[in-house]
Amino acid sequence: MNDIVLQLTNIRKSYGAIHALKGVHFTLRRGEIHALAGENGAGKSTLMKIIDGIVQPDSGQIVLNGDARQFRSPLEAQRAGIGFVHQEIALCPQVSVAQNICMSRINTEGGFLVNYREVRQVARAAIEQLADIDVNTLVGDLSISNQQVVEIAKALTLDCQILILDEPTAALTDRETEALFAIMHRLKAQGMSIIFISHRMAEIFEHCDHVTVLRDGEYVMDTPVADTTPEDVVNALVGRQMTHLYPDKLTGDPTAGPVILRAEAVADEGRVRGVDLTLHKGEILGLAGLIGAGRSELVQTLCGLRRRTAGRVELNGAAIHPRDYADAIRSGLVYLSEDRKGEGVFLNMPIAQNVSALRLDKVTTPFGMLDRRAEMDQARTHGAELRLKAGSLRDDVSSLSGGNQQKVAIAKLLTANPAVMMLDEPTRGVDVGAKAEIHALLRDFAEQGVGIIVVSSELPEVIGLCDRVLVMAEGRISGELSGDQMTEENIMALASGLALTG
Amino acid sequence: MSDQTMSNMTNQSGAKTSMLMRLVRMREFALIVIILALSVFMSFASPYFLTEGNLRAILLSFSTEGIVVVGMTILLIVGGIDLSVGSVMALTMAVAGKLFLVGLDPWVASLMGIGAAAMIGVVMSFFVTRVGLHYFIVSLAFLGIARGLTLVVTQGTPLSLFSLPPEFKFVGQGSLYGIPFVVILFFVIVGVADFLLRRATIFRRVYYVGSNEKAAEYSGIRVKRVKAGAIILCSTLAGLAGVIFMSRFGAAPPQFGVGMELNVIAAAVIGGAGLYGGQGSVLGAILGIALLSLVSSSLQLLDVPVFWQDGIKGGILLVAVTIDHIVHTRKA
Amino acid sequence: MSDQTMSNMTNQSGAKTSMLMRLVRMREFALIVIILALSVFMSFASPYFLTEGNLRAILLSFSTEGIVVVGMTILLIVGGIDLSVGSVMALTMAVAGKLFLVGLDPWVASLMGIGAAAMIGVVMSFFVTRVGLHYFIVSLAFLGIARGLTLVVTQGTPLSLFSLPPEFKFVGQGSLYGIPFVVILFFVIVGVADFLLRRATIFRRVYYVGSNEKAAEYSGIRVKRVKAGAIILCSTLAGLAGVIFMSRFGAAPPQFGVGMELNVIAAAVIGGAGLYGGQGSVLGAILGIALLSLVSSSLQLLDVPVFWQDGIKGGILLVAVTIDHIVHTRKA
Amino acid sequence: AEDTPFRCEPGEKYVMNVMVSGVEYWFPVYEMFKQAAQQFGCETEYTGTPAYDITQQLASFEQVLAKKPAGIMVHPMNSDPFIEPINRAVDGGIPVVTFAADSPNSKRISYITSDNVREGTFVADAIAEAMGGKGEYAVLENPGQDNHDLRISAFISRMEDKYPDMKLVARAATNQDPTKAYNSTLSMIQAHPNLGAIWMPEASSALGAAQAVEESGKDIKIANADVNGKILDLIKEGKIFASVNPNQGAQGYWGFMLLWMAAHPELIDPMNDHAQTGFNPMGMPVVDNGFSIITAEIADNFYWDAYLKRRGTKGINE
Ligand SMILES: Nc1ncnc2c1ncn2[C@@H]1O[C@H](COP(=O)(O)OP(=O)(O)OP(=O)(O)O)[C@@H](O)[C@H]1O
Ligand SMILES: Nc1ncnc2c1ncn2[C@@H]1O[C@H](COP(=O)(O)OP(=O)(O)OP(=O)(O)O)[C@@H](O)[C@H]1O
Ligand SMILES: [Mg+2]
Ligand SMILES: [Mg+2]
Repeated sequence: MNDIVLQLTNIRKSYGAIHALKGVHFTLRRGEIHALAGENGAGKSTLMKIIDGIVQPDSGQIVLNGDARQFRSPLEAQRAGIGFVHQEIALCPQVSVAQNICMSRINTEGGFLVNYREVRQVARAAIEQLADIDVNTLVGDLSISNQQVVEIAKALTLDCQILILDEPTAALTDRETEALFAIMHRLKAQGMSIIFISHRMAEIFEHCDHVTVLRDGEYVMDTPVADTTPEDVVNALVGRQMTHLYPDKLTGDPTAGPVILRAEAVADEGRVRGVDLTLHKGEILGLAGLIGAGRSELVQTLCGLRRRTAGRVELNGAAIHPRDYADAIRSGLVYLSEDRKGEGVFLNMPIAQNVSALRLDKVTTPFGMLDRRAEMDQARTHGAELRLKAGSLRDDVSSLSGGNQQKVAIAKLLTANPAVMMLDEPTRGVDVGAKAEIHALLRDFAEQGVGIIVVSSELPEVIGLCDRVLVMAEGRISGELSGDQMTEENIMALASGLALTG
Repeated sequence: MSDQTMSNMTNQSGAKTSMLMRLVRMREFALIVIILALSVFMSFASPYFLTEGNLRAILLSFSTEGIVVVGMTILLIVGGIDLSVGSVMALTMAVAGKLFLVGLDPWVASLMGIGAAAMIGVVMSFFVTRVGLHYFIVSLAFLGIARGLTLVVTQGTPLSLFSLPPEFKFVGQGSLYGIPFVVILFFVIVGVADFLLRRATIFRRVYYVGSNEKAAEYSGIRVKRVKAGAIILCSTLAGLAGVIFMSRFGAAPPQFGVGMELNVIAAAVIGGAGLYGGQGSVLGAILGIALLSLVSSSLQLLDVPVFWQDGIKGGILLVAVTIDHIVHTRKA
Repeated sequence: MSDQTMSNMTNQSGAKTSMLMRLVRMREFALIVIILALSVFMSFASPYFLTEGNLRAILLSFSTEGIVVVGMTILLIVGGIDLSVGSVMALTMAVAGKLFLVGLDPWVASLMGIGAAAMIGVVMSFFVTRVGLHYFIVSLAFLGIARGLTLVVTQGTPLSLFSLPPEFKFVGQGSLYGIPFVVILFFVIVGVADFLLRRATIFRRVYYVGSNEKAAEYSGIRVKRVKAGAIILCSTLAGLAGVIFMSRFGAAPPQFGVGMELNVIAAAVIGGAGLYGGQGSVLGAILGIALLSLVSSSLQLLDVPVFWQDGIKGGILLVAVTIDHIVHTRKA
Repeated sequence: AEDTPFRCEPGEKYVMNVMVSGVEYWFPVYEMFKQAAQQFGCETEYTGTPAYDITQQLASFEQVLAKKPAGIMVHPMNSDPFIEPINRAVDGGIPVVTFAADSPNSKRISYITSDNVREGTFVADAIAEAMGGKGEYAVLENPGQDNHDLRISAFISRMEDKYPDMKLVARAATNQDPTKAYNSTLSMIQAHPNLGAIWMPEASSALGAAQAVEESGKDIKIANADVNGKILDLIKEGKIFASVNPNQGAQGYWGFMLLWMAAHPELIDPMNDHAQTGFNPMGMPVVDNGFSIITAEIADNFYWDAYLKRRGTKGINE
């Protein structure tokens, strides 16, 4: 079988007590897009890191183009023609987009002096296939979404035979996602083999040829996509019957309930330009839009994380002017950042301490001392609610898989019993099962009368979860949709600023 | 990164592990062993090491500086650093000394001296949290400014305060049950600080801010306040140390504490404080300064030729941190 | 974070902006303006400021130290720091001086001195990249070790080398066309270093590693090598500076360079180098050291009472960095 | 007497240059330097760097040169680094006199100091006699500063030569840091229970050492060089056995004289080769300004602030 590019057999890897991989097989053929599916913590990223030489397996065999290989560093992997788009963005914030994209290029084939003109050209060529980002800006100034775009463009500049994409679409909106798939198909046509990790069945079944499923570090199955169904894959990776992915919606008019949160002509230093919105008791309100629409900025402004320059905000009828986020939390507004690693979790602190960070007062004794037992219990409860996969709640968050880190960030919100929850990309990188859990949880909260606003770039989620969706474009609300008006077409139309057709 | 993975072990008591296991898993365990080992060696090497007098001498040699180490550690945990502690200490002595000489009650004078130190902290915190300059450069500027003010106040000559009343001198020179009062005071401060840092909610915020400022902000923690608090606390403790030195030496020398900052920071770092914030413990830092003093006094005790002392001290420091590091990356 | 936003503007040459605009957008612009302003003020305030003698004095006062600043800047960019430069400099002088006194050719002796400095760098880089200790603590240990070795070599008294041959003394004392050779050498080194740091591939890696070690590693950069390189380069340049000082002073004083590290680091930081790596430029750092020297010499020139000098110097430093900071956060 | 040659031209200025310019030792020197100058109708200026840093002192020296003064009296932190600048000054027609520390290989016209060797020797005798020529002693050093090293070595060699039963049992480099001195002394006392005396070549270490000794309750004779308010108090309290203090006033006054004379070589026409070989005929290689041993009885005369009040001048600020 000489069309097999890469063959991994019986790969094992454990971190102390945690067995990340328990004898996994993986086969990649020339010119295919091979999906890798699995719950959070199943071992997908670890497996990829092993291929790329970042992590060394405890045992197992790697065969590349017929001969056994063992990469000791990413450099070796790179030399062997392996490109890797990491799940956790790994870019140099103080360095320009262009120089980030050309990092390996400058490192390996760069001459004595760097040719910046060429660097910029290459970078521009790579990134304009995906989005329109100035290659001279510093990566540190980009939003997560755009950083993800840069991360992908970076891999496109390498001429590799194997391209690994670890949840590239998690942080993207449909527009970039489509662009990405177009590129993937082109590369595939050129004979490149692509490993594509995603928690979105739709993407897998539309674009992939093969799918390999892992569960808890164990190999479950590897079949041509044609021979299977989303349901089977989901059941395979969750290891049980998944009934329905989204909870039932509100029956009747979502705006029937009393208004919890009302915003009028809210604006910030320029990214949010006069937004009106009302959030009703019982409903889940969606915020859709393209990258840069200013959705994050809007909700951040509402809860005092960004300075509100104009407009008025009412919570349960009373006007509020949170001085800062701490203030907002006190009055019942909480926010989940879209930037998990940067703003969501304390990577080098224990899970339990991460969970308690938002409401330390809840684990504080009358004498201002911490009640560590309470802290642990709290973390245990919410961890369970979210099916958090972790060794010990005392481990640092850095030891968790991407999705599980996201769960920790969400657990943090659950500790505050808020009046309004604003979640920015709440299920970014979260697996199907957990996603369903989170959705169900949100629905429960909504029913208990907590106001829920969900910013999401994943349209199926918006449509499946929300009762009503506001679409943003250039910092303004470009339209509102509810009921069966909520279709991807309508949302995209409004997002790109067009009027609704028909 | 390995020290990251292991960090905050210190905050993880309540573990369902035996007392001993807990001790072993402590971030500070290796240091404790090193210090014990060195002590055992010394007690064989020199008949005088285990004498009450010598232990007293060693304790005295780091107790006062140790108070500054406490402040520095907390500041390092929050992600800051303060190079001005030596100068601030000298300034406190100068101010308190001067006020005493012009007739103020020594206690009041001392309070005002410490107040001056705190003020320096306030100004520094303004430049760090409001203007947005880095701790390093701000405190470096104040290393100069505070020293300058000290020179102005003292007019370049050590203020002689031999007329300090005995009850005030007691602070720096007296003993209770044979234990120098300074040492007692020091251990009280350390005990309280260590306990609070592990247990108190306000100090937990220090770790959050140090570990990830943005995440702290997105958890509703008033980051600027926490930082400012740490800066001011550090300066204030430096001031307190200054008052104690003043009471011990009965003088306020203008050049006092020059270059002290490195020793203090070193102690904290040896004790496990990172320079990127989020890690460190008072206990560790104190073990750090204890180790440093133990080494220098041992070299003195063994009459190591004076020209060799610096080098050997540096070498031992290096060996100690290496062992410490290896031990707890193994555990990770 | 704002200084991050603006950093590496310097690396964005070829931008489609006019020469002038580019100058204005440079990270170092504010600093240049501050220095010019101060100079203009001084030339009115003192008739001696613009004299050839005074400018010569100012240039001389930072040229040699400036060479160390170059190394420190590169090390700071990669995310490191080196507290041992002062001691390493003194050690180089002691070794070279001693070897000369025992009869070696001064040039050979100097090379061996610099070799010794480089060796220190190699050992330090081992502890940083292999053992995994932090630069701060490692270099702190070597601050002691190098100083100790210096004391041993010199036996605590300055080596007197006035018998150095004139052609060797020329390096530190001679002039070409009335310009001290040291100054010329300095500007050559700075020019080359600044150019390479902006353009050369190897030095790009320095920025990558400093900005995000993981990202650099994932892109196949040999992180450890880059770090080790920076450490060794810094020590070596300190050694070079030591040789120049030796030639200028015709002596090797054992306590030479004590406390110099702070001044050197301050210069780099004023010049825009961060303490977390990824930012900084040689040009900026040199402007930083120039500013520091300009200030202290101006205070001398204006006969500012000595007691006030430290304080005022600190104050000006603070004002300068504040202006600099505000200016380029505005631009961001 | 208008026709006396011993007058300055208007604007004729003499400069004193030091390192760590903020410390008390220099002030009485400058006071009499100034006094002499005023008697000649000359101007003076006190310059130097606040730092304990040779490069910075050289910078300030260079700047003094830039001002082209009539003469410079300098305390060179290290001897050889000053050879080139001093020579440049002298060749440029600016006479240089060194004080309290010398640069022997330079073209400085004269060197005025208290004899550091005699200081060390004198104290050695005093201590040895007080201890009956028998016992243990230690030294606290500041390696690298020439005049300090001299005081130490002189003290030790005197002991070795004249008092075979006086044993040097410990040395520590305290580098003028009171805390280091305090800590080292504490340890020394532990390691050497019979320690009888400690000698240090400067004042800062003395206050640390004295405090440590007092706390140890032992009878250890502390001797040091240079005094300040605190040291004087310690002497009066009997916590310091002896302090040698250079006669700063004479140092300043004669320093100026030497400098002024060197600036006016035309006043003398000796029978020698100066005209031919072009050295300064006024030059006096070394002048000893002597020193005093400060005891409790006379201590009161050495308080700077009192002295300054008595003088009614602005001290170094004029
Ligand atoms: N450095 C580490 N230390 C300890 N445990 C680790 C480490 N890295 C990963 N793990 C564990 O290995 C398991 C697999 O992690 P991995 O990141 O491969 O999961 P994943 O399939 O990528 O999940 P996700 O879909 O959330 O990205 C997880 O249980 C994780 O906790
Ligand atoms: N800190 C920042 N500085 C400068 N520009 C920023 C910053 N954060 C985001 N942007 C830019 O502003 C635009 C909006 O950011 P962001 O992507 O958060 O908007 P959004 O509508 O929330 O989209 P998403 O939530 O999908 O990321 C993006 O194009 C991003 O490049
Ligand atoms: Mg993953
Ligand atoms: Mg967003």
